[in-house]
Amino acid sequence: SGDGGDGGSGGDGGDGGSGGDGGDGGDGGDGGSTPTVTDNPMEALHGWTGGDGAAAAEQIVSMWEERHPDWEHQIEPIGGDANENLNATVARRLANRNPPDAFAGWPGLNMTQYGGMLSNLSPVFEEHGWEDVMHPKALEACKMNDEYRAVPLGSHRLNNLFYNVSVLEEAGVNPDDVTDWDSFVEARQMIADNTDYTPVTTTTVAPWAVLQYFAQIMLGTEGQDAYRAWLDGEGDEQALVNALDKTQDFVETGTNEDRSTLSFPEANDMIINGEAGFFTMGNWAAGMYRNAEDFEFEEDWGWIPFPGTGDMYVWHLDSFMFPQDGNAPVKSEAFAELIGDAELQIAFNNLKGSIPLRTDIDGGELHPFLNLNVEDLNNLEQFPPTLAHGLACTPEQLDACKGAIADNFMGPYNSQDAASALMAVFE
Amino acid sequence: MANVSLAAATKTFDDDGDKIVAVDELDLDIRDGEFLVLVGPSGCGKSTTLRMVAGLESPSSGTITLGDEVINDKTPQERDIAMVFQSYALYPHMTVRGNMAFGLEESTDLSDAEITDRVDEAADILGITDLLDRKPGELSGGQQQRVALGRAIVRDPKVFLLDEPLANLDAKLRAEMRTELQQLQEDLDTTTIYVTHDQTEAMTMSDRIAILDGGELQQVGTPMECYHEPANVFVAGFIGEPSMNFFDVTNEGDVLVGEDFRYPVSDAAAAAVQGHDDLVLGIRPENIEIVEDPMADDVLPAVVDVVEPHGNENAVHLRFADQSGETRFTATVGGMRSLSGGQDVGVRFPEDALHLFDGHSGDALRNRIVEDLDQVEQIGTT
Amino acid sequence: MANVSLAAATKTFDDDGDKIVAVDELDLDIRDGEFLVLVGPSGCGKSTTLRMVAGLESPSSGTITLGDEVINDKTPQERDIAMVFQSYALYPHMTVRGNMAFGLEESTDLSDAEITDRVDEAADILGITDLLDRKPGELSGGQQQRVALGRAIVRDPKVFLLDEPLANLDAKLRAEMRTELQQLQEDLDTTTIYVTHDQTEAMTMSDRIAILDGGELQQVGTPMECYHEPANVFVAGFIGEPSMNFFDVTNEGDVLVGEDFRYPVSDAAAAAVQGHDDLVLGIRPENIEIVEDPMADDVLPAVVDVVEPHGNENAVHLRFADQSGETRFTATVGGMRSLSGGQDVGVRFPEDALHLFDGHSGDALRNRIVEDLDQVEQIGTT
Amino acid sequence: MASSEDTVTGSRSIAAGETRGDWRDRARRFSKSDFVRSLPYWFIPFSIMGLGVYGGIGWNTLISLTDYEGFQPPDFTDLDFSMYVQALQDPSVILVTKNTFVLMVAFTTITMILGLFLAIVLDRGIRYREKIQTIYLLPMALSFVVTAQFWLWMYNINNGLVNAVIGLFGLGPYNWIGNPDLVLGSVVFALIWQFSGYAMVVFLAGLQSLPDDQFEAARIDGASTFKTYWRVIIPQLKSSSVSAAVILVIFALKAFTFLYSMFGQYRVPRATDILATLMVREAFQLQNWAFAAAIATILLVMSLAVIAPYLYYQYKQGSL
Amino acid sequence: MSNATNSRAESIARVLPALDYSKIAIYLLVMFFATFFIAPIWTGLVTAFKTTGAVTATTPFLPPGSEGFTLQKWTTAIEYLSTGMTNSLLMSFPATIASVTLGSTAAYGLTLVDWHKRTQFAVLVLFMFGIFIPYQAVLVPLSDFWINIVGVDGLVGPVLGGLPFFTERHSRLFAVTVTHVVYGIPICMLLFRGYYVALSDELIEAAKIDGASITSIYRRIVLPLSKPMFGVVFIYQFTMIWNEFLFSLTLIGSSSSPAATVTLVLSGLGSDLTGVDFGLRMAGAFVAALPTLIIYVLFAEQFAKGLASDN
Ligand SMILES: Nc1ncnc2c1ncn2[C@@H]1O[C@H](COP(=O)(O)OP(=O)(O)OP(=O)(O)O)[C@@H](O)[C@H]1O
Ligand SMILES: Nc1ncnc2c1ncn2[C@@H]1O[C@H](COP(=O)(O)OP(=O)(O)OP(=O)(O)O)[C@@H](O)[C@H]1O
Ligand SMILES: OC[C@H]1O[C@@H](O)[C@H](O)[C@@H](O)[C@@H]1O
Ligand SMILES: [Mg+2]
Ligand SMILES: [Mg+2]
Repeated sequence: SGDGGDGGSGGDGGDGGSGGDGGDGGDGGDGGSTPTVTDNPMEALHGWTGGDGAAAAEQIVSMWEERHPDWEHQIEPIGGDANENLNATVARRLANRNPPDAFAGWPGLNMTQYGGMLSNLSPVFEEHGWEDVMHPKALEACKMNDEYRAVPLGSHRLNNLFYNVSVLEEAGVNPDDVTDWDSFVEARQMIADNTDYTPVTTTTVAPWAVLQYFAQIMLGTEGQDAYRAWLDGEGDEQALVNALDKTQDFVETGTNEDRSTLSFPEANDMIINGEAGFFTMGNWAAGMYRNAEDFEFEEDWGWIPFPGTGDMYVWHLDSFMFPQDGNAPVKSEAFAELIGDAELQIAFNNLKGSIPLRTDIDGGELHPFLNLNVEDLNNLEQFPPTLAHGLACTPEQLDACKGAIADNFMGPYNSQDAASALMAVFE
Repeated sequence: MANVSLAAATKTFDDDGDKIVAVDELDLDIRDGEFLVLVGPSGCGKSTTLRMVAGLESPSSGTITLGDEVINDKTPQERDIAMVFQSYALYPHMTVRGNMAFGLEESTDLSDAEITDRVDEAADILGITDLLDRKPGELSGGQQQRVALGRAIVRDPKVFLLDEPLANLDAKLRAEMRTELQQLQEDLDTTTIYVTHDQTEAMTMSDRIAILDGGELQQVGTPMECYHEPANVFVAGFIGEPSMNFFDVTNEGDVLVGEDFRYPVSDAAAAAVQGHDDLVLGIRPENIEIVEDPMADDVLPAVVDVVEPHGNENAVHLRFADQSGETRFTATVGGMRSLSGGQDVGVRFPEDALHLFDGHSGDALRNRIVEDLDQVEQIGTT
Repeated sequence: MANVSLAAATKTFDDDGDKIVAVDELDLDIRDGEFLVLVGPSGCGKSTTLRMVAGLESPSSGTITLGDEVINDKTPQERDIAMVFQSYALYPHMTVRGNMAFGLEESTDLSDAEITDRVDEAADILGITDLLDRKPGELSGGQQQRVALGRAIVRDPKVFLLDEPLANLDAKLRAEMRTELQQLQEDLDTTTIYVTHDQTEAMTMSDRIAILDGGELQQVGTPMECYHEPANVFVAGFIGEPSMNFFDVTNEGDVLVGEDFRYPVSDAAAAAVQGHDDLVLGIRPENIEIVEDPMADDVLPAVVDVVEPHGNENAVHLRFADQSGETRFTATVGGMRSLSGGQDVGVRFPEDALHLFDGHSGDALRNRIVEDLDQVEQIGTT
Repeated sequence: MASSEDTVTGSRSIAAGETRGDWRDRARRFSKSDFVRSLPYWFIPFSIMGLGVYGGIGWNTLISLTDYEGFQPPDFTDLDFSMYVQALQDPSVILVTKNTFVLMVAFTTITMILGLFLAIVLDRGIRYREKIQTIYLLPMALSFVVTAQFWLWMYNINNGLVNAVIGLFGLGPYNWIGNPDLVLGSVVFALIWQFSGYAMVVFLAGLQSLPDDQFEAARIDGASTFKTYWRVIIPQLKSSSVSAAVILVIFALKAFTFLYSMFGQYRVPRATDILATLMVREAFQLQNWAFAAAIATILLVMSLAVIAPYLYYQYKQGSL
Repeated sequence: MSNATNSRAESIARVLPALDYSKIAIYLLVMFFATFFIAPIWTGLVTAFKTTGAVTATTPFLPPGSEGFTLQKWTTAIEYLSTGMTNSLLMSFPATIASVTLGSTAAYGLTLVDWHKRTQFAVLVLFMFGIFIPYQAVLVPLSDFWINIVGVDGLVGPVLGGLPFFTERHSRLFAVTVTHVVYGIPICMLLFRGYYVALSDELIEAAKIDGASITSIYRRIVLPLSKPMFGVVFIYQFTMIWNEFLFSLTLIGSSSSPAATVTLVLSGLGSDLTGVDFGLRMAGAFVAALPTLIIYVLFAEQFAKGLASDN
């Protein structure tokens, strides 16, 4: 379970070490015979629809069509927040031994579930020298059993607090003052007192969102060590209880009442429409701002790190994986190459709100907000992995966490029970 | 006093805009304790009449009186009547006891013990004590019939209304129940209106018969009156089985001319029909005399078509010999008398037995001569 | 040759484990061209018998022969029979013509033109030519009945089977169709088995009657035989309306002792019943003589209970006077004869008219004396 | 309908004298028999259905005995009931079973009572009864996917009609969907809305099939309108009630689609989680195939527990 | 029959106390419930014509004013759902026809043709259970069956792919279609059975005696007579298939598949697009429900009768 430790990765990040990997490329099941081009279309599934990255996904399609005009494809979204439907669909297809050629997913611990079914991508990495041009944290996360099994596409930061500039102005809140939980509570109160707006817009339609709120708040109030200790099975239950109490307050006080029926893009709309002050979400939410009309960074919306997590980059990673027995192996390799391509990563991430994982990209090509994140990625010390998005735990554990939340913490809110259930997941 | 009177009682239904006159200005007095049978063909308005008395239909005009009280506006509950339906309408989910007790429970304040007593008593009268714990579904038709009666008598109402209560029974059982019912009514002496389309029931059970046709009253009278002195062709044809034979004839003074025969009449008869050109001649099958010799005096030659043996008597279907007409008629002869299809015979219509009706209105102009109808009538009023 | 024979035909049904013997070892020969009526109370196995002949049920044992051929294993299609059902079972979606043509289309190779001809011909016989283009729903009951017959005769089958074909008609129409059917069968001369539970139909229509009870054959004979010489109590009671009166008596040699009377018998009668202690004495209502004087010679004193006037005759319900017993019996008298409830009368049972049955088996020991049954029988075989 | 064992060409006793040489004849006769001739009519649909239903159930049961999960094919060599044990010990399964039961019972009884009530109302000589019936029945024409959308909107806390209406009485607004105490009730209410028209039609048919004279006899017997229905009419609607109840239970078992559509995901709020949603989630979201199969079996048993008595009742009534 | 029920209703009305108050109360009740049943649908309908702004700004059940009015939700919904609609039609019609036909023949073989009564009964019971199984009980094997055992993609994919509109992915739609047939047969059988049991035995026996074979009895007697029942069962089954979701979800899976049925697509409508767009959701709901709504409005009376006769 302690696989996520970042200490070792620093050294690992040295780009020279990749050469050794090439040797065992032959051990993958797919290495045995040289695949030939089939007539089958290349099928790639992802979860980006509507405000949540549909425009970005469109980039992938158009670049594929541009590069491989004769190769049919089915690059298709499976809609639903936080990859919930996508993951289910992929899993079902894998179980039915009818896998797509590629699918978007989170690497890291999440990837372990696909053990033995994913293509070895090390040769591709080697061929394109990706080990030299990709962020070491990404490289590390994409490895399973010493081979690359996923191509990193972009990273979302999780610990964000977005705000609507005019709402905060009207309430007299200075975002720069919101640095920790207490100041956040105060700011929320000011919005409530001084305006008719909703201080914070939230979504609680699904447990993953609540889990994510909890993770942010825990990190912000109890710190990274407590968080990691918990994930390592050595957590302090009281720390969890404290964070959960605050989470309840966060969800219930001064938020939109229809949260239990809203998806996150719907909740985020309230920021865009100027109906709410704050919104916390992975920075895919920023992709929505980017795609909204007349909604500009710093003029209309702004960003601060989630209170108390100013020195962290809560780590998330989108990647593509390639099942071994897909129908179009040659085409899917071409698709892997496309995903790793710098041009694509720029175009895609700009629209998606995530940052590219190529280190060889000129900052001028990226949206200022993204550059801000790139900087943080490169400069901050703490990279706690995201829980609700699969990097910090196995899928079973993730499901158990969601279950713990769903059972104890989606009304009525029982911090104590939720804490023990969450503790139990990693014990 | 539980006499029932209908005065100019009329009921019209509205059937998708069409007005149906089900009962037309009906005047009828049913005496206290009387057993009156309402009879007539299907759709003639019998049930509607009964249902007006019951309060299940309200008359469109006219009044209905029970005792001295006009009851037009009373609900069925307030009328103190009981009714037996053709289908019995027993409550299938209740036991026989439950069925019989239901009315007492709903319409009286009797205690449970009193209700039990009255049900037991009524069951005893009808001989259905053994059945009290069964459900209607476990009873035979005749038993159900008895229970339906029981349900009515247990309430000791002022008037019994029965709508074809025997129609669902088979012939033997029907004959049995006929007598039983009649006896019962005699014992209870409750005013009863009984609806049937079966003339046999009407004849055999009633104190008086009221014959309806097309919503209009044709005749009210004792069975013998209706049989021997029918008011019109309709009554004459309806009452009696096999039916009276009818022949269209023209009145030529002293002779009546039919399609296939000429019938010379006496002065008395001629006088009765004077001024009516088109007549209907009626004669009942049992009054036609058949002689073996077609050439005998006074007879009309005829041919036997079919003989229907009934055991005690034979129905002989005949037609006139050597005639183009298709006039067929029926005579009944004793069960031991031997006749066979195709046989030539002579038939005689005794004038005393003739009925003569106006050809247009159908009204009786002259009925058969019965020596002493009063005495005969005695039979009816047992 | 279209005679039909059943030899020891038995049909058992399995009803939830219970074995129901619907027809029990039935032996019956129906002669070519004969009109045989199967009669009996409900559930006695009439329909089952008919359906075995039709091939709609297969006999559990025994054989069924048509002509010289055992047809047990033939499907209905292969049997060359036609059947008329109680409900008529006309195909509601086809015209009358379609209904009549269907059987020809399915079971013969006739050309369309030939079929049309045969349908027209049959329609002509039945007088339903006008109806050929109508659907069954547009026909009255009687018309439907005719179409059902038409559908049967158009196929010119070896045997007609009819299962209560008149049961759904009202009384008047039933009487009419009875004669018509009989006439038709005479004209076509096709072997016919006719099922009914109505003894009147059995008596009036048949060449011979077969009476069933509880699946067992009670008697086969002409109507007159069955009426006057019933094989047993069951037949005696079933045939004839009103039913024969029965009295349980004990045989004391020269006198029969009933609950309420003693009846001295002649030597001949005594001889016939010798050795049988318990007897049933039967006498038909029309054979009971009623005298006004209860003290007259040779009479049993009785009291009139109820008189049912039927017009042409009166049914008189009587019980013995001054007797504890509840024995009731019925006599019929002429319609003009005046008697009334409660009246004291004397009744006489002429010995000639007496039927005597064994009290245990019910078998007839002595039937009434008919001077010349052969002659009487002529009536039956018109 | 009396049931008879014997038939035209069904089982037939073979007379003693018959020799074995007859088999040809018998075979020929057999091939002509109604049984053989009727095979194409019923056996084809029967085998298609049988494969799907019983093959499916059998296979599912088999899977439930394995430990099949994830992406590797199941191992059929080691069969046991561990999944059932696990399910029955899992408190959340027990909770979900309870929810299923509550939903089923509350939905079925209330729908029936409402349906009966509406049927009685419409049976009382209402004009345009057919049209009104159409309106009442309309919701049943809609897919759960559609009605879930409608009710999501109806229950919307800010602009939903439900809160708007109770607002008129100074109540609410309530968070019908978000409040765990209300959500199950809200779902049941929506389902009642969708199917009480159906229950009404069934009861109305039952009422219509009762002869008039039952009403009239009760009237003559002096019973009030209420007593007439309560003591005479309603007790006679037993078979309508049974068939309505069964169909409603079936719909209740299918409420998965409604929940899935309303909440847009496999995981529905705890308070409305039922066996059907749990099963689909365990299978298709979590790949716990064997466990899901065991849940499915439990669900199947629950529905059989409803259906079997129904079939038996129908059989006893002679309507099978 | 129908006028019998009419006069029945009237006669009951006459029997019950003719108090005008109670009549008024009854009509009020009837109206109340009509409103109750219509309200969600009505609210949905007016909402579908509102602009996003008007949805929140106006009373939910009132139609939008001219300002808040838009047809845009409808055009979007239609565009979004049109492929799904086509797929659903392509699936529902053949599936309905097949299951109705097979249901009818099965009912015929089990009720109107006499063979071994006990076996017939056993077969009937097996059919009956088929009506009542929760689909969950066969869901796990279902996809395995179609995808791995039948290999439906490889099997029909190439055939379908060659046709216009169809893609290879439509082989899944084919699988869903057949699945609906399989699980639709029992209820269709039951509906027909009720009807056939009520058909008089004598009619069939008359045809037998007339010399008709099993096949011609079906073709010439039973089939024409059950025309009205075919209508009822067709409506019922079409509605069920059109509205069904779980099979599509299991076998087609993704609302963005070119083979997705309309219910599947509609269920994605919320999650695939941005914003609390109730107007769009409602428009989508209506578009998806259109065929069944039309059918119901046209045939509800007939259908109600069919349901009634089923019991
Ligand atoms: N509720 C009703 N609505 C319309 N017409 C009716 C109604 N009830 C009876 N009628 C009509 O009124 C006439 C008389 O009907 P009624 O039931 O009184 O006849 P009936 O003499 O009892 O006949 P049956 O012997 O067939 O019972 C018939 O033409 C009948 O169609
Ligand atoms: N299919 C069957 N299954 C079981 N029992 C049957 C069946 N058909 C007839 N029976 C039984 O066989 C007996 C004879 O029946 P059948 O129909 O032949 O009587 P029936 O004389 O025609 O009576 P009815 O006059 O009532 O028509 C009855 O007891 C009946 O219940
Ligand atoms: O659905 C919202 C987000 O969920 C995350 O789990 C995915 O990795 C993102 O790509 C997506 O934008
Ligand atoms: Mg009547
Ligand atoms: Mg019979």
